[in-house]
Amino acid sequence: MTTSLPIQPVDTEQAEVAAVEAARATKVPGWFVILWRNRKCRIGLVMLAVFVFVALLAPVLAPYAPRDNSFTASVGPNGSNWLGTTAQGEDVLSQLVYGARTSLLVGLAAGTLSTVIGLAVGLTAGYLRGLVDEVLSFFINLALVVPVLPLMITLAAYAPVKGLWLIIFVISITGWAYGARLKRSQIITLRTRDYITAAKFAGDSTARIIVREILPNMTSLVVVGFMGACLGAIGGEAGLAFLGLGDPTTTSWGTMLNQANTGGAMLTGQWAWLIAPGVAFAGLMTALTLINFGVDALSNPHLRED
Amino acid sequence: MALLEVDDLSVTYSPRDGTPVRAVDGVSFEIADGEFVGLLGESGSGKSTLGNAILRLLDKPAAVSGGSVRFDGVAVTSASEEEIRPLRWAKISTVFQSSMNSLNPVITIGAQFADTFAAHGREGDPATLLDLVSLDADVLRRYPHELSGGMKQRVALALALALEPKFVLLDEPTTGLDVVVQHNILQRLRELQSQLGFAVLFISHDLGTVMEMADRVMVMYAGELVEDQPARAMMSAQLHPYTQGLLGSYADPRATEISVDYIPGRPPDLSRPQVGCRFAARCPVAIDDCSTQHPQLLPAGAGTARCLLVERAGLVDARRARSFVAVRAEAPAVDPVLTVTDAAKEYRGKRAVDGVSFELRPGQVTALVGQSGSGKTTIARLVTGVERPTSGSVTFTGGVDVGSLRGRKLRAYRRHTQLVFQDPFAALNPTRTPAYALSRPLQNHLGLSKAQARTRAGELLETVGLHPASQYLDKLPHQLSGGQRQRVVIARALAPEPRILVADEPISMLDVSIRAEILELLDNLVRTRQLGMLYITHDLLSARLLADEVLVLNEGQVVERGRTLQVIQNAQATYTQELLDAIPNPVTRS
Amino acid sequence: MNRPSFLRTAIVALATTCTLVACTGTSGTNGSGGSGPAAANGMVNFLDYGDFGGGTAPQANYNPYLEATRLGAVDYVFEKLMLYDNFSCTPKPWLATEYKWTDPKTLTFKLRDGVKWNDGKPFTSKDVAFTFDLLHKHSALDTQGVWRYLSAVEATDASTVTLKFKDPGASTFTLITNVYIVPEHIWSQQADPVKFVNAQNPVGTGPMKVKSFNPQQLTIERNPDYWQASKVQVQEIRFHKADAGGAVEQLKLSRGEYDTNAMFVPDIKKAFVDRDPKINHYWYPPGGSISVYLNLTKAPFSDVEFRKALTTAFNRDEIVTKSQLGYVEKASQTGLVVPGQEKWLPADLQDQGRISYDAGKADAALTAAGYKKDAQGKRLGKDGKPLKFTFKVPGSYVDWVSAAQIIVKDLKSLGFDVAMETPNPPTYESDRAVGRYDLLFGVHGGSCNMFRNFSEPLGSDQSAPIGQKAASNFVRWNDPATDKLLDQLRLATSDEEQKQAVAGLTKVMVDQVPMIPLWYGAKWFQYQTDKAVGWPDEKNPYAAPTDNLLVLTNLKPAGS
Amino acid sequence: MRYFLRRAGFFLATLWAAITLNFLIPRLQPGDPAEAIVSRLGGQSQAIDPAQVESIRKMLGTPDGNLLTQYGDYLAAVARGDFGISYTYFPYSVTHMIGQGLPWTLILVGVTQVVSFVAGTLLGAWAAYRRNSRVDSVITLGSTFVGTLPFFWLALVLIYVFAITLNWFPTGGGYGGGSDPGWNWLFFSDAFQHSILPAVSLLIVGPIGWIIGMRNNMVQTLGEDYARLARAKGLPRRRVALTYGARIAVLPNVTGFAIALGGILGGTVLVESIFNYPGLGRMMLEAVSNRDYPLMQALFLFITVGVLIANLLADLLYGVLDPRVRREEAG
Repeated sequence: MTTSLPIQPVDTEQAEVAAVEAARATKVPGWFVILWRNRKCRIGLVMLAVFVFVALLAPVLAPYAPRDNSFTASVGPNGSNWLGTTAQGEDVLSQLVYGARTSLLVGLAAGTLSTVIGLAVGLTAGYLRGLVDEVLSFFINLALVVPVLPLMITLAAYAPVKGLWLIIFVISITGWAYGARLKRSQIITLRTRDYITAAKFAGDSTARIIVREILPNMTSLVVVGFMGACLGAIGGEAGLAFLGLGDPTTTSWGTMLNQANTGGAMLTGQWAWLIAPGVAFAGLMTALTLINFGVDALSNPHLRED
Repeated sequence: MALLEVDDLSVTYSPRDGTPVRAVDGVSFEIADGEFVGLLGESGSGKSTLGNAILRLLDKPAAVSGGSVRFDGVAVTSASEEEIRPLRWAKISTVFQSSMNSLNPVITIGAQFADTFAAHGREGDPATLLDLVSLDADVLRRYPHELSGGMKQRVALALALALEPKFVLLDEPTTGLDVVVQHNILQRLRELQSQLGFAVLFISHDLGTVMEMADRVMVMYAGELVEDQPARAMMSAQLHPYTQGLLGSYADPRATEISVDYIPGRPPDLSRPQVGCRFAARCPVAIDDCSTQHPQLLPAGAGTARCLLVERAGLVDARRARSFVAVRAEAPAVDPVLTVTDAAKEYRGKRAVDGVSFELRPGQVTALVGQSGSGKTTIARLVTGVERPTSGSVTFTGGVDVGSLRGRKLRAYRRHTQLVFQDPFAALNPTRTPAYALSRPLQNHLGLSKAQARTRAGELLETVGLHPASQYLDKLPHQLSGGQRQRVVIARALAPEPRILVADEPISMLDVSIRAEILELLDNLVRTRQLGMLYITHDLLSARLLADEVLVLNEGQVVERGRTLQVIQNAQATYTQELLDAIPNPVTRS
Repeated sequence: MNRPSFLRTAIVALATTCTLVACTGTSGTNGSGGSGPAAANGMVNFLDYGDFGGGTAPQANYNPYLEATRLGAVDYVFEKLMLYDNFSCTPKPWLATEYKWTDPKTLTFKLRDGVKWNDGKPFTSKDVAFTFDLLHKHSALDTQGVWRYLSAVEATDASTVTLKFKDPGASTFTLITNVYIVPEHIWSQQADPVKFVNAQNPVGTGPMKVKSFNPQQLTIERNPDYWQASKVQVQEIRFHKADAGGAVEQLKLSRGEYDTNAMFVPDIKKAFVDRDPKINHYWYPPGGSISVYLNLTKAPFSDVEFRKALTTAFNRDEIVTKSQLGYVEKASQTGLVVPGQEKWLPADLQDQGRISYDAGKADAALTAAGYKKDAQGKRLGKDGKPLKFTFKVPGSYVDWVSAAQIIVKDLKSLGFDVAMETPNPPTYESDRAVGRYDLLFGVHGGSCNMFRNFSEPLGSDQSAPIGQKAASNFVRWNDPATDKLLDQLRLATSDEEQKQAVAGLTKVMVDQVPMIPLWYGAKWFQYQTDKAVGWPDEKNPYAAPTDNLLVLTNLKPAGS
Repeated sequence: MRYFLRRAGFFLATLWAAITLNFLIPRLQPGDPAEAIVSRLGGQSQAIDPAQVESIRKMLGTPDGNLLTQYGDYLAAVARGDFGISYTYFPYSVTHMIGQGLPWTLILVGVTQVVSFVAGTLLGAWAAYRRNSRVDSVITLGSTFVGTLPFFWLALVLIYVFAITLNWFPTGGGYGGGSDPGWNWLFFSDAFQHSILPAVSLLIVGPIGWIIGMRNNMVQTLGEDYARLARAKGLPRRRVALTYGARIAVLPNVTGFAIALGGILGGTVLVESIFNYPGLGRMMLEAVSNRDYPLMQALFLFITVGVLIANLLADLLYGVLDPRVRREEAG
């Protein structure tokens, strides 16, 4: 039933070795060292660091509170509001700065959550096989064919509460399947490795085998999956917020765009209000994509630059 | 002018974030029309890189860094791709190492012939070509995945001959195939070569095969040619100590007393600058100068050799420097530790194993010999309790029915039955150190503390010859050579102090020069620790070296069994005969 | 093919298309040409109106009773017995020239002579009687719920219709007159009038006929045989599909592509009026009151002193200017919409019942009522525990959220521990209906039917126990005196009686504060005066902007 | 055979799951569609008229019986192809409404996605063919950057620049009010002109995934032994790239296309709502926000079934394109 996905389990062991080795020398996580060595990836990491920095220090960096609406509404960039103000009289720049928090939080939380779900489902299905696998695979495939955005819209629109965590939840439960599938196929190739057999003969328990023998050989896949999930989550949040399904009380780039769109930014010619969230968003996505390049190359030796 | 002239060719791998490695270093040789030349070398010796350089198929990051290749008067290394193209296949063709993957999976065999002809504006009859390699014409309509490995390799061979080339480069053409199939294909190749008269460069790590096939043999070590002699001459007198060591690893299993050589150590790291003889570190007869002076490839014997000693003394004798002598005294009659009685195993109605009976006795080795699919591995699974026999029984000492063990009891049983795997690269978790790998069975089965386990792991490493253990405990598997890894695997198997060792092809993935070394280790361990060992192999020679008793398996059934020497000297079953014939035997070839 | 050249090609191709087919973007339907061709017959040639309803993919539907899905043309095709000016709440004779209560339970309408259906057939009292019977038979069509009160409708003679009520019916007059009258000779043919879309040339008495329809544009044209055709000086009205406001619609408005529209525009002055202050205008008359609903079944909200104290706690001016962009007026505590309904106000009321923000006063009143602050400044309940409650607001109502933020801020400054929750609208509505809240917003009043205005939010029959769905009395105001006043209002037969009852109800609102009105929802209305003049505005509020026929019959070509 | 039974089984099971989910969603929701309709009609600032709510509730009708009977009725109705009457477009049936939106989405999405796929695959193949050249870096880096732009934002910027500032194109809609939908040239040219901006915004982002996917696949296939052997055979470089590289590398993209279809159809919700395009995506959003359950359910089902069928077709196509029909699960 899984004939159709273009997923080839890539043997990532080679990469893991390099990662483990790199880690031993520097006491930082090995995958990080590997990523850092890749030029594209390094640029991405630096960009990401900037976003993280901005997000963490938002209260310090932002000139005003994001919801402080004490300014003249709907004015273009000027001395006190560098990017102008919203129709509600809020400072666009401050919203932009605080928006980084939301995007990163969503990316991190939804990325983690969907990675965890994907890992749990994928590992269970792949390691146990049999009926469990059949059932879980069915759900994986189901989740893959169900059109995600309509589902997200439905869930987000009909959930009893609005809020960032709802969005995170919705994104996670609609976005785990691809990762689960990749992980499942990877564990299927890994579980028949001789060293797994050896671990069984060494008397290790199944849980220990999964955690200590298999997982370390999947870190790059997990990292790739996590980055992919982050990208999807950040994009999903922006999309939902843009459609007005987000939480209007949280400041995110998506809600900014939504409010810029409905608040007449085009009408009043406030290009900065319209452009800035998009550019910030694209910047964060570029950072993550560049990092993903490195991670991809890490797990797929064919893609290494030479 | 020779057909192929390789002059001082060097190939360097320059990865973007790594030190450059000179994989081929100043290699020069010629091949004449119709000549069948063997190129022998261990993995990493640069032989395949050399082949790719000749074919001009080097991909980044590898590139020719010096010297030239001329083929039929065309400077292969410097010509443009368009100048080379008419040469390709029409004059120089090839068969790659992995037949599994060298055919386009999405077009038919016929189409692959057709586009070959089309690319050169030629016409030909693929059916005749297939006939040459004993394949039916209906193969043309089929896709590669519908063919067996042997058939694919035959197709690849037929394809290589499609345009009647003057030269065929064969890069390990039969690796991964069953011995008997391998044997047949090579026979056919040899016949075709003498019939059609093309020249061959035959690249292989298997000295026996090369010796048997080639007119002339070149030996490569660490990127350099170290010896180049006519096969016959080489057989009787190997010049380089390395060649001598390699040849020493062959023996006639039928001999009453046999011994095989091995060359301890591993090839040098080519990413570092090389001084002196590259083989010096492993050479049993090296002198002081060897580590400082780099020898040249100079005429010697019937060809050339690269050795200071040969240079100075004309001949060296490095043979029997390190060898494993199999002396099989009549095994004492002791009680078996495991008894397999009339065991059978069915998968989906197909009998993988049928009516097999044998015993494993302490201090003795029982060998299961057969090709893939013969049921050897299934028997191993029965013995280790992974599978339960469909009928018959597997009984461990004390009347334990292995097939019925589950859960904790199975775990307890596994303490006594440990595995040595075929591929040392897959048998160790790439992210775990030997210290970890060894401490697991120690902690789980013997209940040692973490610190005790570590001490013990060190002792075990010493036992398997990894000395000093402290150097190896915290290395990662990829930092170890194949032989070292296999020693770690063996150490891990010994850790819980098992009664039974099941070794599934433990040497088949290792370089020829060190196989005997591992066999010797296993032999020692079995005898001194009184282990009952099940040795699974396709190779009668190694069975002859190690085993007290041998069972020859074919399609799940034992076709012949008995004392090893008796079975081999006195093979009754045709299948055993075939296996014996398939052993390349340069020593006994006359 | 590389990207830049591809893009270039595409752009060139697109530009070419633009010259071949007139670009819709530039071919604005307005331009300056409004008065030119119109002059021929002394009429406005056509007017561009905004949306015509029916969702994003409208389907032809001129069944006037399918309020959810019918298209905007019905208001121009079908007429009613009387038309209300919904600003000042005065009825104007329309299909009926006069009405009379022969007794409190009997109402007769005298119908206008010479009215014809637009297919040429005469309009008679039978059509009116048929219409009411139709609503009786098909309650799904009775959107006013008139048959809750009616007992029979008869055509007494060709031009007289008599309606009989179960109870004295004066309070239902606005409902009765609000029924669209349909032709018997068409509608009696329909097997299922509920599913009748009336798509082909809908027959009505109105000033306009449907000319053409596609999902993007609905065009109606002047009915030359209209009974007051001389007052209709617009030849054609073109409605344009617009989807839920949106920036693009605002842009079109600001570009002058609409002669009139009704949508929310942020910063209307900058975006619209300033583009051409001579012709671009807007008027946002007030609608229903938006109030803070307090859950009266819970302490401390059940305490009238507490509620009264809160009336000065909210900075209504800040809400009006900040969250409502200054488009609205702050609301009167009476529940009436002032100044439109000022005639109903009791005379002695200060500033028409508008209450000013005075945090100090609120603080003092709370303390006096027994809600003291502790040392940390936390407001305590009568039980001495800190008061803690939530304020719910639908997350997607951006302006409400912003108003709620101001309210929460004001409450916090008084020492309350208030948290804002933002559920989605359906959850919000459901929570409100079953009483699962502390504080939230509610809307009430604003219609010309005083009985509805007060009975819906305050009548005990509109309430329900907590946990069950209340019809409209979401605060669960349960007061016999109020019910008595409502009954009085419902059964009143004279204006004076009605006024008395309303005065009593406003007193309940002011003295007992069942809810705290904050501001009046605005009715959006933008218009241009380059083609037509005579739109209602602040200076001449002859009708609410939504009173389409009153507006249409007042329009004249510009410059005339 | 077994393979097809499995596929069919999966198809039916997924269909059942989607239908059941559809059945449950409205029944798990708070609130009353009739109230939703009334509050939408009046806007948030108008008091709800209980009489109006009552009449609309009567108009829409309420399902009979307990949940199980309702479920049975629902399944039967779906089997008959009867999706009921839309709340938003009463009394028009859901089927009628889908018929209205389908051609728009089909043409806009169909054309742009096929073009994206073809263009993306070609560009990716080109990049792989010229690996590590400037062409390669321009294509890969360019598509990386463009791929990160939020697609709806891009659409907004396009509107801002080309429709509002330059006034070259209409700001939205499927066609102008002046032309009548039908088989006439005026309408087609009008519809074409309206489709340009939505199409462009889809086309800018659309090919990115295919470019990257194709490039990476083809870099891989070109490194395989069969491609090297083809080079050794003296096949022209282009032919190697086509038959031995692209031909095999495109296979995962084909199935990827089917998988991606779900996401693409989802994406049309965004583009159609930004451009007010009269397709299914916008209808979906409208149905969701109006609590138009019959329409929403049918659309959701329709999209899911569409994706399922596309998957099935892709599987069949894969069978044609790739002779290595996998007999057992490949993982």
